[in-house]
Amino acid sequence: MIKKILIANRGEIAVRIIRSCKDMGIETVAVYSTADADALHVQLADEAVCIGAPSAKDSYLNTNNVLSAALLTGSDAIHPGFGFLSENAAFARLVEDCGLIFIGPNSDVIELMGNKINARRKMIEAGVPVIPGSIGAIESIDEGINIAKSIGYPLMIKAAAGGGGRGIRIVLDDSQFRAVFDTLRQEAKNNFGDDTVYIEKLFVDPKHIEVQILADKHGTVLHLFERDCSFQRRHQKVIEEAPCHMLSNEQRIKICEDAVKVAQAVGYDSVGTVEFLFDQHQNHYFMEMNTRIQVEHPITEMITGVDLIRNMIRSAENVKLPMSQEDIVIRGHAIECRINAEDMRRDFAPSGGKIDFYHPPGGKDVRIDSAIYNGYVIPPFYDSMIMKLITYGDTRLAAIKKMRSALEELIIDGVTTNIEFHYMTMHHSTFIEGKYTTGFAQEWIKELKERESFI
Amino acid sequence: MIKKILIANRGEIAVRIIRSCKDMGIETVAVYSTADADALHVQLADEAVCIGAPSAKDSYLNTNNVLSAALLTGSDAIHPGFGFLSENAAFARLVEDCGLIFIGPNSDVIELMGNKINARRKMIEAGVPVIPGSIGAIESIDEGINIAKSIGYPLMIKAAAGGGGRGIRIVLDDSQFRAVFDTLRQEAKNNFGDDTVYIEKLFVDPKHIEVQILADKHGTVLHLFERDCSFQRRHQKVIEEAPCHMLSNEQRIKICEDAVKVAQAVGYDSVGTVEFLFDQHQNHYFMEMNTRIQVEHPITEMITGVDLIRNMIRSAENVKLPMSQEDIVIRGHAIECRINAEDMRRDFAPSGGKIDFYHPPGGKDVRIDSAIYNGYVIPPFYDSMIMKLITYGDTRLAAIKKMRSALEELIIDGVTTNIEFHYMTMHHSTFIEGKYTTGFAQEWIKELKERESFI
Amino acid sequence: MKIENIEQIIKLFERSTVSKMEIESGDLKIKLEKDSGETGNYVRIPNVSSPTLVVEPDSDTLVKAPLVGTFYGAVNPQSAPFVQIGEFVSAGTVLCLIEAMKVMNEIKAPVEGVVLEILGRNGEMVAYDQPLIRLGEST
Amino acid sequence: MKIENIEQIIKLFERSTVSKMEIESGDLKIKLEKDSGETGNYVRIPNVSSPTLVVEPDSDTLVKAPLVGTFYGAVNPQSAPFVQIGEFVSAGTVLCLIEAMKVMNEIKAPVEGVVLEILGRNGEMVAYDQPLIRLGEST
Repeated sequence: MIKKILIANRGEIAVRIIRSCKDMGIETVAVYSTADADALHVQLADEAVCIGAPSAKDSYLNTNNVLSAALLTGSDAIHPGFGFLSENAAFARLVEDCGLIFIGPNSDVIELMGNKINARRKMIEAGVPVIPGSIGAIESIDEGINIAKSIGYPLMIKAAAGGGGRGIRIVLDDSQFRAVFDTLRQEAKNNFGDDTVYIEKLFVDPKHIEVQILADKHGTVLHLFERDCSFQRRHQKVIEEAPCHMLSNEQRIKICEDAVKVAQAVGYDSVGTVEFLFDQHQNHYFMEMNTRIQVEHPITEMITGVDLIRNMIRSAENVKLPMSQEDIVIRGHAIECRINAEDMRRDFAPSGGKIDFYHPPGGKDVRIDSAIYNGYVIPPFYDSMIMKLITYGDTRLAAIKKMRSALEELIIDGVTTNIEFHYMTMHHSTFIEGKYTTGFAQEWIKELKERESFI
Repeated sequence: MIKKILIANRGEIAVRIIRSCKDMGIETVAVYSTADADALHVQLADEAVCIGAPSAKDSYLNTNNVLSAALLTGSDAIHPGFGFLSENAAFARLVEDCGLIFIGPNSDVIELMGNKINARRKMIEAGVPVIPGSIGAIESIDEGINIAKSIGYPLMIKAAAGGGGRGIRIVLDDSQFRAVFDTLRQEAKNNFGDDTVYIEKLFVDPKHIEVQILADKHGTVLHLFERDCSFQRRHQKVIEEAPCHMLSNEQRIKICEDAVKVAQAVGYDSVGTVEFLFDQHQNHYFMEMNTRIQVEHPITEMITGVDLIRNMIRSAENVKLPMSQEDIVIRGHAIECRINAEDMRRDFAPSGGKIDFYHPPGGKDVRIDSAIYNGYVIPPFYDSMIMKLITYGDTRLAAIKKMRSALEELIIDGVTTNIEFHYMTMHHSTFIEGKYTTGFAQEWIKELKERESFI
Repeated sequence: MKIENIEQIIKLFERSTVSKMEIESGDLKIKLEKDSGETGNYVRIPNVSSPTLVVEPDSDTLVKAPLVGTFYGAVNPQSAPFVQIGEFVSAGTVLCLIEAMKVMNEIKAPVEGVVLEILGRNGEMVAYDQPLIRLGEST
Repeated sequence: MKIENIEQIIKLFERSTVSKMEIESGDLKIKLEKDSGETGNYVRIPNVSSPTLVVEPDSDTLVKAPLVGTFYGAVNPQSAPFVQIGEFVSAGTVLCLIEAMKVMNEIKAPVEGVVLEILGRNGEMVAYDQPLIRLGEST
């Protein structure tokens, strides 16, 4: 059994993990950069070790310092959170080589799913629908144009080692294809050290739907239903909700069963997420699998009641999942707004500073996952997300109304945030309808700019 | 339909009511004394009216000013919260005479249940077990001593118009009975304007169990299961939990059905609570009914998912309850700690002051109902309760563990609070066992004093 | 002496109005000092005395509403107002009415003086303690 | 009194509104003082330049840990320590070892100087930026 966990992360996810550890009677070790000496996760953990200079590569990505801290504090396991080292197969192996438990899936799955072409091929084998495109890598322009003919434009050329919106080119015709192909390969080589590229059809205005997977090391793979993450600005999720309002129950079952099929096909054994595109003809296509806990996991916890971090830890301990698929039921609806320290009037540029006054909302059906406090200084080195505001309701509309009043109550003074943007979004008819697709947020921002709501 | 509600209260319950009103699209009017100009409920309501000087009798109990404020702001209804005017039948009638809706039960029920002798008599008629004692008022010492013979000592002489631990004398034998009888009657006359007294048997170390009732004006009476409120200091509840850990399912059904019988017998038509004693022989006896929303209602909301304030408002609007008894199911366990601004080292004396630093806990399964904020000055005129910290868990132990870590995270600097007392209690074996009775808190405080944990 | 104890001592010192403190106990010695100049009023004591009459620094008298109701400057819309700006009134003169629960309450001048300002608005609600009329010195 | 305790006391002092503090306990004496006219620096810009070498106001040099690991003042328990208090060392002299991931990392003197203090403890963990050795001017 795990007695002590080192949390190789910072901010609200580190705090989130510490909370479940406390519930489970597991000791915690926080790590921090010199810029994070006053951070909340450092205060809440049982121990804390400084692991480097502010820049993430010197601290939170410094594998040696993280591992030394784990070994020297007598930790049994490392939880990577999300970002940083969480999807680094080499790190996961190193953790295991040190005799520690990596709280996440086995390193082979991380590696397999990290290469988008291999993941696609595996899914085709497993009989899960993938986005139409090339089966494997495209070696030449001619080969690519041939495939383009069969699937049709518009399409995307994507770097196999990319992800999160990076290493992608959209092309509308053959001439554009010819124009960008070599550049993208060179770019991929420079950025990811791998110039492999492949082709995927580009869908216009799809829904981004993802299914939460929970699996153990004894072959059990469960789904915890889906989240609708279509509200994105530049491929970054801003608002998420669970379940997806647009799915019929039949479609929900189909997508969730395909997600389980994906996880089973690769021997998945932890918490993870399978992302799908859902097009206007109600078809879904596998996009990728995130082999880690995700930012938006609380909305799934709200509608299912399942503690994902607890089960992730238990699963890493080799414990069998204590529930079966029938035990997992959707109750109500949950929404998450990512509160970012950013200035929507300056194209959402990150804005640091000191929080002079902080007043979080409270009461029924409100959950706050955050690592800020009164007087906290947001360091300029990391993510601008400073709070996840989560609301729940019996119905989707009730959750929206609760979010409105929670946003009204929330006060964060001293730094510029996107609270107002969320508040306006919660009153937008397209959002309220729930049919919005991945293009909506950008259009809505454009609309706000045009009517000069950004003063 | 109600469009605007005046909330004739302050503090966290006023904030709580405002929150449900916002969810329902109902406008809110806050009222406040001059000492509460900076209070949170004043900030959150749509409108706010100053109704008098700091002393409650000049403001929150000033019927004329409250009613004038309601009428002049165009409110349709008044929610009295708890305390202040909430169980004042004359006020409820006055509200109705002004053409406004009183959000609570009809004034006849308030009046009936306000007189403890009449309530007892009614319950005996309805076939609900009451605490052994006199059927009606005791007019003379001799009459009393006769009844004492039949039920046995120890017993209590109680003022019919008392309540909440006031107007009670415990007597152990005939001589004590003779000694206190006339004094108590005089005291009752002075304090409540009514010298009627009655007798009840005194139980040694019972559980205080209460059942949440939700009823409408169309004859539907539902119960939302029970709460265990046995953790009391000087008849004041300090910690509450739901459900009661000690009850078998059979006993739970019996108590809850008796509570429904009580509410049906008096034509109850709103939210209310039926209080029972549960003795060491597993028998339960009706004590009294509180004809209002209670402080500890959130723990019932946590285990049932039902919003009590929303349903209380809808019920006052003459709407039929949207659920039936089968829809109400217990899920998990919830605990509430009342965080009071009081100094346990000075015998829990109230302590005001300015909150220099406030940091509430967050995350999964934590609910905070409060009206404080950073820099808030606690006025010395009102209740010392400044926060209700509520935690939830799949099991009772999980809820206790969550409460511990929530108490660890909670910081209220600048004023003295009972946070530490709660924290110690959450580690006490008797509390953890869950078998504690109404005598436990006092003994535990004595124990703490003796081992000088209060320094 | 544990760190927590030192912390408690610092807190006690901070909360107090004391500006310098020295403690010796056994082999421990602590000396604390606050910046002078900084006052930071600790507990704001709400005013519990009668709030209907407030004497302003410049010796003006502000008559405030003693109850919640509707303000009237005249008996009815057709009548002349009770008082006008610039008018001298003696103590006890009716200045305005506040209607509450269908009862008209006369608000009288607590002192003599010249009417400087009429702050209540005809037919509108006044809250408790809301300024109604300002009286100045009768020079 | 351990370093951590002093660190805690400094933090307590920093967070408090106290402007001067002296603590004596046993043979330890701490005196802390804040700049008056202290404005409350708004954004603390963390030092991103090389943190292993910090020049103290009194021109002492504090050698800090450049990585997380186990501190060793000697090659093995039987050997003589690399340096001793009072010893003069030239720039580049090995001062101590930090073992991390089974690799021994030599920590060298960045400047010449006299060893004033050895702050790392044999066989114990040092975190990044933790003070190891203080070098003084070679007068």
